[in-house]
Amino acid sequence: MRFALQINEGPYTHQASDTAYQFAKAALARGHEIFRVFFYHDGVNNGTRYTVPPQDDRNLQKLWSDLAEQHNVDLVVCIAAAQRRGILDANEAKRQGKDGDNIAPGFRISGLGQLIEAGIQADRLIVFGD
Amino acid sequence: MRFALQINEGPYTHQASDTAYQFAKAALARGHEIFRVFFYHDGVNNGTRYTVPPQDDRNLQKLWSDLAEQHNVDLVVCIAAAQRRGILDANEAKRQGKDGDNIAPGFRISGLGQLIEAGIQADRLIVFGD
Amino acid sequence: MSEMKKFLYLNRKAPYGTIYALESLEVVLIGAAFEQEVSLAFLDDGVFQLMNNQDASGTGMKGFSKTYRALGDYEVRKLYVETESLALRGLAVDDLMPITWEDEDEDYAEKPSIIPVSKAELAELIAGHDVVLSF
Amino acid sequence: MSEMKKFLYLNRKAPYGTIYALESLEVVLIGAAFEQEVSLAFLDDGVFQLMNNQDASGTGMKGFSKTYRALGDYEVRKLYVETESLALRGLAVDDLMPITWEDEDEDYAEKPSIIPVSKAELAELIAGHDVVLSF
Amino acid sequence: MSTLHTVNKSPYERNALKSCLDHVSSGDTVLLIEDGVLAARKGGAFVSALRDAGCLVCALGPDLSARGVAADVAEGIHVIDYGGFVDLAAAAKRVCAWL
Amino acid sequence: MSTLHTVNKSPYERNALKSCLDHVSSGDTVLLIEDGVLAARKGGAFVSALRDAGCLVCALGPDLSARGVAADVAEGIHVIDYGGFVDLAAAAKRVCAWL
Repeated sequence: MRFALQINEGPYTHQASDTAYQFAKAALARGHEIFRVFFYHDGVNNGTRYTVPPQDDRNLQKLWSDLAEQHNVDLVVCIAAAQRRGILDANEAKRQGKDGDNIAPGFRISGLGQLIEAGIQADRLIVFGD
Repeated sequence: MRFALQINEGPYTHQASDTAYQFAKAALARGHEIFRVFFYHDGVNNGTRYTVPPQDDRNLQKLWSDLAEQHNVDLVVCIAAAQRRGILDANEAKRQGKDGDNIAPGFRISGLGQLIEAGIQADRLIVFGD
Repeated sequence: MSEMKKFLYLNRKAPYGTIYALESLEVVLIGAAFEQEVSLAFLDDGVFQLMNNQDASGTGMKGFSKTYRALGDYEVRKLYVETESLALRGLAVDDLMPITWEDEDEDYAEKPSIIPVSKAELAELIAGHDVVLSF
Repeated sequence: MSEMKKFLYLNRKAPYGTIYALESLEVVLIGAAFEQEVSLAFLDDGVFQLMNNQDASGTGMKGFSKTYRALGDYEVRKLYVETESLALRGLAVDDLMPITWEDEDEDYAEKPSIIPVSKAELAELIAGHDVVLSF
Repeated sequence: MSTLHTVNKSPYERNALKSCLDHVSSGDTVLLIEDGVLAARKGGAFVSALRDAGCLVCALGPDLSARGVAADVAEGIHVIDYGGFVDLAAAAKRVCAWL
Repeated sequence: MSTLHTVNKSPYERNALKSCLDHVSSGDTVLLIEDGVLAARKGGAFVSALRDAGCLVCALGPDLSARGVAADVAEGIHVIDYGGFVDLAAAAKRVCAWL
C-alpha cells in the first residue's frame, strides 16, 4: 500500500515528527511504500541541516535524510511555509538574495501542489501535527 | 519600569511574537525600558535572517532587529534551544563544524542564565507562548 | 492523475492565534487547480474563521478573511459549518461572512456557499470523503 | 545581582508530546546556580511529568524523568503538586516518582521533595512569588 | 501584591482559562489576549465563568477586532489596548501566563 | 468504508478527544497517540467516555510507556505498536487526525 505523510510541526518541540518517523519505519518494514512525506507549517523546520541536538538525543533531520536515502522516500518541504520560516535551498537563496542556505540532504523544496498530488496518488494520507 | 520578555514560539505559526512585539513597542512609547527579550523553545526561530515572508505581510525578524537597533534592546537567543532547532551564529557554526550561519542582526546567542538574570534584574518578566 | 478523489478540509482552530487557518486556506487555493471534489468543514473554534467584520490591522498581522469570499471563484462552493459549534459560542450563521458562488447554469445567480450541518451530518461527511486534511 | 527573588516554575503540560517539560527542567537546572529561592509547581497535565516508571525508549525520544530525582542535589527541594489535578486523572502521590533531598542539618536524612497542595494553596503560592515562569 | 494573569487560548479548545480562574486571588486581574479573547464574546459558554471570576476581567481590543467579536463583547469585560496591557503589567506585582 | 481517527492531545488539556468521539461512525476506530494516550489511564475522567464511544479504541504502547501509564490502561482499550498503527491505517478507508 502507498502511504503519504504530512508533518505539521518542527522537530523536538512537538512529537509529530517522531511519531511520523516511527510510522514510516514500521510501514516500510511491513513492505508498504512511503510515497511522499510533505513538511508543512513549522514542519518545514525538520529540513534544516543546521541543527545540533544533544549527543545523547536522536537527530531527527539525520533520521529523515537517512530514511530518504535508504528507501528512496520523497521528502518535500513546502516552499510557502519555508519562506516564512527561513528554510532555503541554494536556488531559493539565490532567488531571494540570501547569503546562504540550510536545507538538509534528501529534502527538496516544492509547492503545495505536491501535497494535493500526494493525496491523490497515495492510498492513505496521514497527518501528524500539534 | 524595566520589563523583560520571554518568547516561546516561532514567528507566524503562533501569535506570541506579534503580541510581544506590540507590547514592547507600547512599553517603550510609555517611557519604560525593555531590558531583554529572551527567545526560548521555538522562539529561537524568530532570530533567523533567512525568512522571506510574503511582501504584503509583516517581517517579524526585521521588526525585532529594527527595535533592537533603535531602542538598544538586548535580543537573546537561547543556545541550547537554538542548537536543537538550527539557529547558528558564526561562532557556533565554526564550533559545530557547520558551513554557514543564519542569525539575524541584533540577535545574540547566549545561555539560559540570561533568562534567570532577566528575571532578577527586571521589575516584571512576561512570558508569551503557545 | 486521472483518478477523482473527494477532499475534505477539516478546520477546527481559531484564526490569528495560530497560522493553521491561513495556511489551510493556501492549500485550498492551490488544491482547487487539481479538479478534485473539494469540501471545507468548519467546526469547534474553526467556525470563528468565517466571522464577519474581522479587522486584524491593530495586531500587526495580515488579515485574510476576504479570501474566504473569493473561494466561489475557485469553484470551492461547499463550506459546511457545524451548528452545535456555533451555538456553544453564542453564534448564528448570520454572524458569519456572506459567502456565495455564481451558478452559471442559472444565469449566474448568487447562491450561498455556507451550508449549516449538524454533528451527525458532519460525521457522515467525514465518512463520505476519500482524503481528510486536518488543520 | 544581590537582590534575592522567589522564582516559581509553573508546569502545566504533559511530557514527551511537547518539549516544554524538558526545556523547563533545563531552565531549573541552570537557574539553581543563581542562588534564588526556587519552587516548582505541577498542575493540570504537568503532574504527568512526575509519573513513576517512564520509559520513552519505544518512541525514539530521550527520556528525562531521572533528572527530577536529581533536583535535590541542585538544592531544588520544593515540588508542589496539585491534588485536584492528580484526582481528576485518577492519580495519587504514590503514582509519582519518589523524589527526595538530603537534609544536612539532620545527618543527611532523606526528606520528600514532593509537597501535595490544594488549588487554593497553589493560588496562594503564585501570589507569594516574585517571578512566575510558565511552561 | 496582586497578579496579572494572561490567558491566550480559546476556552473552547483548552483548559487554560478554567485553570487560570481556579487560581486567581482577590485583587488580581485576568487579561484575555490572542485566541483567549474568544471567551469574551457575548452569548458564549464561558461568559458566566468570567462574570463569576471575582476579579477584574480585561480583553485586548486589537485581538477582539481581528476575530470579528469587538462589537459583541459581554458586559462587564473591560476592553484595553497594548498600552493598557503595559499599564496592567506595571501595576501588578507579577505577571502569570496561562499558556 | 470505515475511518481511523487519531487523537494526539490530552483530553484534560484540549477538546480534541471529545470532538473526535462526537464524530465517529459505527465501525470506525479511535487510536490514541502521543499525549492522547493519557485518556487511557484507568481511574481518569475520560475512561467512561472511551467505553461509551461505540467503536474500537486503541492506544499506542510506546507512548503509554513513555508517560508511565503502560501498566494502568483502562479495560477495553487495545494496546498496539507502530506496526499496529500501520495496519489500522491500511485497513481503514481514510485516516482523520484530530489535531
